[in-house]
Amino acid sequence: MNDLAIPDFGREIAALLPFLIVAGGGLLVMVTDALVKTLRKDHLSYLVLLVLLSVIVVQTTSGTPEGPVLNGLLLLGNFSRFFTYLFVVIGVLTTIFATGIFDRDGNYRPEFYPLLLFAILGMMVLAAANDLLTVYLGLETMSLATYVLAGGVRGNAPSSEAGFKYLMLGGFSSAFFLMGVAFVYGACGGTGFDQIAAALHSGSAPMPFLTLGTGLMLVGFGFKVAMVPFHMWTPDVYDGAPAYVTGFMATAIKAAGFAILLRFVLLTEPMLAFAWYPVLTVLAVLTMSLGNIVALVQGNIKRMLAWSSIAHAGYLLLGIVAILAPALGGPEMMARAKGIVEEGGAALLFYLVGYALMNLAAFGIINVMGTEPGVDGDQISRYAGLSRRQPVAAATLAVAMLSLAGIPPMVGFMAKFYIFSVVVKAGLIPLAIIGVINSLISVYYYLRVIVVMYMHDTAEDSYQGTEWVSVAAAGLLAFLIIYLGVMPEAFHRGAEIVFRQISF
Amino acid sequence: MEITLTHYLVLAGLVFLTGMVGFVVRRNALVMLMCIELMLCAVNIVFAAFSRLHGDAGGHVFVLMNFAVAASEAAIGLAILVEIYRRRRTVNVDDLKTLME
Amino acid sequence: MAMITDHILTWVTFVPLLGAVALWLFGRREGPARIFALAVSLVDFVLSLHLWFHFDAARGDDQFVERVAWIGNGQVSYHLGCDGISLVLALLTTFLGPLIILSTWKAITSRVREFLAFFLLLQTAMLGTFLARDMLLFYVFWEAMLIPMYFIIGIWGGQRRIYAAVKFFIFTMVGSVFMLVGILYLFFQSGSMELTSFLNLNLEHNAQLWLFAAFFLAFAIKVPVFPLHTWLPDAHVEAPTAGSVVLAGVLLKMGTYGMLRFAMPLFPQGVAYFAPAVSILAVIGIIYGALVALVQPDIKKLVAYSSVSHLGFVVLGLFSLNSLGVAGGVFQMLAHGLSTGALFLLVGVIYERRHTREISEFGGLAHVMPLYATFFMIATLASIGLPGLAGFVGEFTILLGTFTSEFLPAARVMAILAATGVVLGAFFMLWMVQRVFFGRLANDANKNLPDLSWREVVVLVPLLVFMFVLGVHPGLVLDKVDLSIQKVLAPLEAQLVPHSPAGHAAIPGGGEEGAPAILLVNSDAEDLR
Amino acid sequence: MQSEILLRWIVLVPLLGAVVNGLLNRRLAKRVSGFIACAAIGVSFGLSVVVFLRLTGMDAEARVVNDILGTWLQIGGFHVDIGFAMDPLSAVMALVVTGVGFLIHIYSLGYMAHDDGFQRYFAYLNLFVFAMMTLVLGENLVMLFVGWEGVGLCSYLLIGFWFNDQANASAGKKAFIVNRIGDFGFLIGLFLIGANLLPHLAPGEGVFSFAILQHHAHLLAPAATGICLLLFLGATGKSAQIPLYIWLPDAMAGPTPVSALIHAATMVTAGVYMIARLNFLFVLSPTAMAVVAAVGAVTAIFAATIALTQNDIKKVLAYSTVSQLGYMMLACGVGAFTVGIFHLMTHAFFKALLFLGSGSVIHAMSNEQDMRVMGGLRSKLPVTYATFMTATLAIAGVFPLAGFFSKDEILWKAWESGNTVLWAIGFLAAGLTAFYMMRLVVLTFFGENRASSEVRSHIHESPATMTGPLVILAVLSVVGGWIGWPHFMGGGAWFENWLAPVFAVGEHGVAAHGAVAHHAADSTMEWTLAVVSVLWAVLGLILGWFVYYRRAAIADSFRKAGGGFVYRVLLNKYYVDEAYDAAFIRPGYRFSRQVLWKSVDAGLIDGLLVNGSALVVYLLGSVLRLFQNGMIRFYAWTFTIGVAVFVLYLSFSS
Amino acid sequence: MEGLLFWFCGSLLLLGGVMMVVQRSAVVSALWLVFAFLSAAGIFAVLGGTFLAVMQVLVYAGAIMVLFLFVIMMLQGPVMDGERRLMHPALWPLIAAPPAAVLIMLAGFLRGDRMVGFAGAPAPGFGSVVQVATLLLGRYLLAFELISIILLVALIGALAVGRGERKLPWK
Repeated sequence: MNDLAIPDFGREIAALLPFLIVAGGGLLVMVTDALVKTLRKDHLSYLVLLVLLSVIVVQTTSGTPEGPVLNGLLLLGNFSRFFTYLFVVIGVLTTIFATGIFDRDGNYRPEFYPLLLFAILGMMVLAAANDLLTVYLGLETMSLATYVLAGGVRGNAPSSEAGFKYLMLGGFSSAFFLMGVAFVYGACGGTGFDQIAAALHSGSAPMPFLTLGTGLMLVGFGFKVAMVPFHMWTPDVYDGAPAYVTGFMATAIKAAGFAILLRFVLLTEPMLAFAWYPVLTVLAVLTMSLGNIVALVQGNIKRMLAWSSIAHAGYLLLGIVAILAPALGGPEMMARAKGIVEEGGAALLFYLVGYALMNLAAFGIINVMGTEPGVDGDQISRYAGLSRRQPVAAATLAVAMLSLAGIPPMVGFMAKFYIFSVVVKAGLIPLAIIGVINSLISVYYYLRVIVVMYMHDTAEDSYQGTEWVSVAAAGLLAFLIIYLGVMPEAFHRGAEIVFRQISF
Repeated sequence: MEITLTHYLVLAGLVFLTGMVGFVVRRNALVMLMCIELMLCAVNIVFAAFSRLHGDAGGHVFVLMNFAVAASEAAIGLAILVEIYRRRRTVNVDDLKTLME
Repeated sequence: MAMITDHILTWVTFVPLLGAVALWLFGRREGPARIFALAVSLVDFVLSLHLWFHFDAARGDDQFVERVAWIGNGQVSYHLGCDGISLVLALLTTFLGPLIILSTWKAITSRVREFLAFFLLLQTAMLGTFLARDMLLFYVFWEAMLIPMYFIIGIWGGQRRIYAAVKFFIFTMVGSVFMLVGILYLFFQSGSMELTSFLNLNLEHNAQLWLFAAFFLAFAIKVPVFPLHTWLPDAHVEAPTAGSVVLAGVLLKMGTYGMLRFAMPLFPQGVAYFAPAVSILAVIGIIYGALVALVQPDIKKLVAYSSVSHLGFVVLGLFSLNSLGVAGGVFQMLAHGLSTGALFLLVGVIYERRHTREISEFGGLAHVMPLYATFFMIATLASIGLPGLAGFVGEFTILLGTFTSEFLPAARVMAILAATGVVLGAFFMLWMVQRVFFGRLANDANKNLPDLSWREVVVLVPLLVFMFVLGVHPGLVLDKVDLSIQKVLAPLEAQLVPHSPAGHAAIPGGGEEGAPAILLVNSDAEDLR
Repeated sequence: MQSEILLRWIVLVPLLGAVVNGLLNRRLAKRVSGFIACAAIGVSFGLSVVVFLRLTGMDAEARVVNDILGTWLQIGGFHVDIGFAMDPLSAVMALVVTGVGFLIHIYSLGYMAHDDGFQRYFAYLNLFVFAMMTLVLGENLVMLFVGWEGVGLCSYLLIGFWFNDQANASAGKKAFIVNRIGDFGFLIGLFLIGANLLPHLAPGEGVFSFAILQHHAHLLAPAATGICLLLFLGATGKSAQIPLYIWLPDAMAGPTPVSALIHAATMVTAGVYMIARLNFLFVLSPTAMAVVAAVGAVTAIFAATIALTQNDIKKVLAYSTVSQLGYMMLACGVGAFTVGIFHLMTHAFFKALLFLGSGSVIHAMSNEQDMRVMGGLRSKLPVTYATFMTATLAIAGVFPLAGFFSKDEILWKAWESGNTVLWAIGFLAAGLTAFYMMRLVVLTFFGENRASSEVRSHIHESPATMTGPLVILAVLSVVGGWIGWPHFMGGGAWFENWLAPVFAVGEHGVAAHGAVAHHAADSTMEWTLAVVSVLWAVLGLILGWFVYYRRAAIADSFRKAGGGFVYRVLLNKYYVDEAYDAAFIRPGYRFSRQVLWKSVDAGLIDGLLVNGSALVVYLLGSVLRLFQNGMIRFYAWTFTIGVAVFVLYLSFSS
Repeated sequence: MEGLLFWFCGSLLLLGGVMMVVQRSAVVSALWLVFAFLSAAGIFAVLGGTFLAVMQVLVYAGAIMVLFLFVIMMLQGPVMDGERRLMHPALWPLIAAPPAAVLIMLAGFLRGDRMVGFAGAPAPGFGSVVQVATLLLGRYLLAFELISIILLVALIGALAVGRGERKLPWK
């Protein structure tokens, strides 16, 4: 039974330490909640923060081995570490935001903490996945936890409805995704990325299976990152879910989705670029245009940000299209291909981080400003005169909005700059133009939030309360948004290094 | 006539489409959940068929995982459904549209 | 001291930003905050004077250069430089700064600290725009400028301030996003964001046309060139006085500056292709702006439309493509900044007192506010280009430059049509002055209006003084910019083929008899060296 | 001190006066203010005399004094100096301007004594002299233009001096704008010169410098017609010629001394001066010369006919001025620049005198200007009457008053040019001039006083500050013409000789170009014409006296002639103002408002393109959001559609 | 033999699926689904996945469907009101379009020349418990662990959602 023997057990454990910490942390939190009745429950959040911070510490200090582990189910390295950092940071902020609201509103959800940790675990697995099975399981871990996070606010009808919609459509899309996996498995004879790559390179895989399979997988990913036409759950779910969860979904899930999409595209690019390229081009254009145009007419800030997140998915897809483009070009293009792929990947990673920062900042404030469950508390009009009542919160939200709109010197601009410069470099100037026209449309609705906060007088039903820790955290994000907007270089170079590992 | 892989795939495809159509046409949330189960079942058949093709039991592992995931999904789905039913006294998904434009 | 003088451009650019940040320390104390902001802007002005006195006009290239790698291994860098053109515009900016802050002493009473912070931010962005020598850096400043201005209009503006603010923002964005694509394309072609590396590119004809169009659109909206001007009246009318002043005084110049610095030298063939169309638009703008200004019932809107007209002159001058016209254009930017800035300040003065700007509300103001009337008169005269005041020099050289342009087809027709703007300009301005200041003091509400306060006089006098100084001694500015303009025009000269204007046969390179003016200019530049 | 340095002070001292008066304004006592202003002009006049005397001491050919203050504009090779130059022509102008200006300053002391804006008035007046001297002494065309615009500004300010009345302010604005239309032509003319000359000049040569222009005049020959016509358009604005004369009558809204100084003696002659100054250019274009002459002649007769019917004493004088300026233009147009300038000078004397006299009358009549309520002032205002009568005789051209010499010579030159029509028009206008001037005198000074008793009781002769200048000007009106005593009458024609160097090229040029076919220049003809014109003038005077003093019924029948149509047309100045209004101003305003602003700006650009495109996007969003109907099944359906399209595409593409 | 079983189980599976979709009553639907699952178990068996077949019967048809039935019983009677109405006939083609599109594609596979046959009988022991378990606890150990987390998530989730509202205990 040699198969059972796991080679070099110590190495693998060390490699998996961050995963183990998160998983164990989840269990620990769960058990603590169940057993220690005397503990003030908001102390659970400290435990979660401790877990997440220890992940960072462990990952930073221990020279974790790189390369495939656990029989190639996971591929550890800079790429997975990068995303682990990202997810952990998002987790920390989500914890802070959620705890503040639990504390203030008294609507306590002990299950939130372990589920959050498990969702993060799923994402980490997803980002590190090197086998379709791990992709699937990571995806499902993340999704199932998120269904509950979004839909589990008791006594809150929108939350339940959002959770249910998300679950139903998520299940529906995972069926498609799985069908895709099955066909890829069938085409390549295995689910490991190495096997798939080998099959693709050898050309032995039957094309119809392969295209159908990868196509359906793309549908699955498209669902997760809210790509048109698989986006329709997004506004409803973002709207119904509590803001701290929405923030988490908008940032972490999108990042995880793009992490795996990026890997998947790079994996299949040599053979399938010809098929992906036109499809993704059209979808990217549709995604950002639809997202922006419909966001324009929203009166609810969460829905608005939901549509805006769809639009941003479109920009990100542009980056992927740019990565694909060289594979189709002539020899002249191929000569540049390597550079474009690397820059495109780095641009995507940078964008994801920037996007996470600004969306978290926005949702952090929205979370604080939200009212009692059940009340339609997220109308933009309720932010009237916020700048006078809560200048820090208003400034933070304003910075986030400007950044989302892509105005320098915010990180949103630099992110777009990197993406669009790769798009232009790949010779896709029409796409770049469509992209900038879209960001132009988006300016209008982002500005409207600022208009309401800064230029309208306080309305009767404007929210009055606050939660300082969350606001401070969001404020810190705002600072980071500007800092990374001005000094993006170090980070971007880091992203390049990270990406180089997975660009084959 | 020899039963080929294609037969299995077509069967799975038809089952999958049945589930898909069912998901779209049925208003009962419970039945919709069942439709998802049916679609997953179709996927499982594909896995099993390819497993057979490659003589590799990896597909079977996948199917087993599917069982667990489907069960988990059903469990959570049903729990939320119960919660919804408690408030609204309905499991008709067409009534679940407080969240819309 | 050396630390400051070695990095003088950085200091000049970022001192206002530091000031804006420091304003947070003042809490709710508005008085000290005002004084502090004023001090900051004065310090910035003093720092910029260093530029003025140490600028070597005999060189005409970028000076006080600072360059630090910023992004992508130095593909993009923090690169500031200052040639004559930037110098005068930067100085205009820093010069107007303290005056504007002083002008808000009574006008801005709510959210004072925020206002001052936004204004100082705006200063930084504007200065950065004029001094940046790296395209991305330029773009960052160019866009960043929108934010404070947006807030200034939107928060402290008039009735329809939000509409105006959003319109301003989106209009400007419309152009600049296309410019961004253009910049990215150039970046891709040259592998660097340096302006100089862009200049060395050998772009093909079609690319030049498209890129010129993209760049020009961005700048034309800012200028604004007809028919992209409709944001301007709204923005001006709704903005608080300080906003209007800075808008007219500096922001609009960013557009013409951009044309001169980027759109023209980078794409000579684009210029050659589009110059006739652009000059036609400029001429339309001149006449159109004047005619529409004529019928405005609101003083501020009238002045705003007059800006459309005046900036039309600037654009026409730039696209005359000879040193006369371009120098005139640069000069007119300054002159317009002074005169229209002063006019907006003056309109603000009366608005503060009466809370209306309808011309029909006034009449006979000269009886109760003689000093105000005098100042207004002088600003008006400067605006309509009376000789001896700054406006004339600009208009005269622009029109002469256009008329003698070898590159514009039908240049003379353009110049003649544009010159009608001079007549119309006098018409609408003087008519407005007549209706506001002359006649009997009919409206009782105006009976007890106080004349200018010492503070308002202090704000206005420097502007008026410089109108005279520049009108009598334009060399003060022109000497600084002359060589820089030659340098900017150099890439154009290399590629443009002179048209042959009627009545004078210009043979390119054909010796003394038909030497194009631009060649003449060349030889002259050598002589000066 | 060197003449060069003196030259700049001629210009700058009035500026100083203006600045002091302007800045200190009411803080100055009226006496001090008036003294400063008069002193400034006095100094300027004195210095002009000094430089003039030095000029006389020079060789005829070298009579130029230059004073270059510095560079005004230096762009590339383009170069313009700030500088002044005095040659015989500008010396004459300088003396006339400062001299008459000084007298009018003195007069104003009395006239404006009770006005609130006394200091402001003198500031403007000094500023005017500064601008006028810049115009006259400017070393180049740009300096001339600076002065040109400057005097326009001062004219604007002074016409609207009593801005309490909107009508005055309107008149000022009208003057400025009509002048601007002329300036438009002037500017384009300048540009045309620049365009033709710039390529041929060495860098740093002042392209607009008169010396350079004269030196390079041949280069401009091909474009001379265009240049001259454009410059002449400027001249028609400033010198109130058809079609831009309309502002001058309205300009009478200003204080009367202003009318005398600016709108009669000095500023309005700037156009004539400019043409004379650029004689070397104008002679290059026979067409332009012909136009100048024709416009001048037509203006002369046209304005004279209007003057026949006007009731406002100043309006009559204003149209008379227009008419006289037409004479000057006529002179220039036939190439007799010297004579044009000569008439300019004599006209300055007697027209200033007429205006000041009318000012004295108005002053006496408590600011009444309508002649229909005057009459019989001869006895009450003896000095005014005497001087006014002198001026009337002078303007009518009665020997040996100043007007005779200049006007007669113009007519002679017109005759000599071979264009009899021009001569005939001029001759006719001369008769009309005598007639309407007599009408003016009769209505004002003869017959019964028709004013209200209230006004009548206040009638008194003006103070010495006012009558003094009147007397001096009266003397000048008599003797002023003697310096140009023509050869055929045995005179030395000193004036002609003095200006000869300036016009050497020009008048030679006319001959050389054969623009004018000379009549035989024999003195018999000259004598004949002189006698005829004197008789003609006297006839006009007598007729005027007869009709309006003795047989008022004739005047009535004049009015009724042709159903009163002719009279109405004349009284309403041929409805020119109304025509301009209907043809340009109103349609222009309506077009700007309804079409440009409301339709193009607000409607098309803002409404349709800007808000329209925003609206389209917004509507699109509103429609697209409807798909977001909240129904899971619908979402799933779109999902399946997406998948189906996707799958089909993939299966076909692979 | 294989052919016979395939056609038999396959048709039952399809029948079960279709009946589940067309039955109005959720209970009946659930029973038809159980029927379909049992048929699917047969298919697995035909394909050599004996272990899978067993698991299909035990886990799916047994555990999951019981869960469904419980919930159905808990929530409502046999037929839901909303389901009494048929969908508007105009919508049928719209609904049918996507599956039809996919079917067109499937038709391509039915073409004889595209038929892919199995290369003989499966190896001995294929699909046996031992083989699957070896993989599960060896090569796919991580998946095995992850699935436990997933189940844990489901557990927590179901509990959390099902539990009533709770205020902060210390407030």
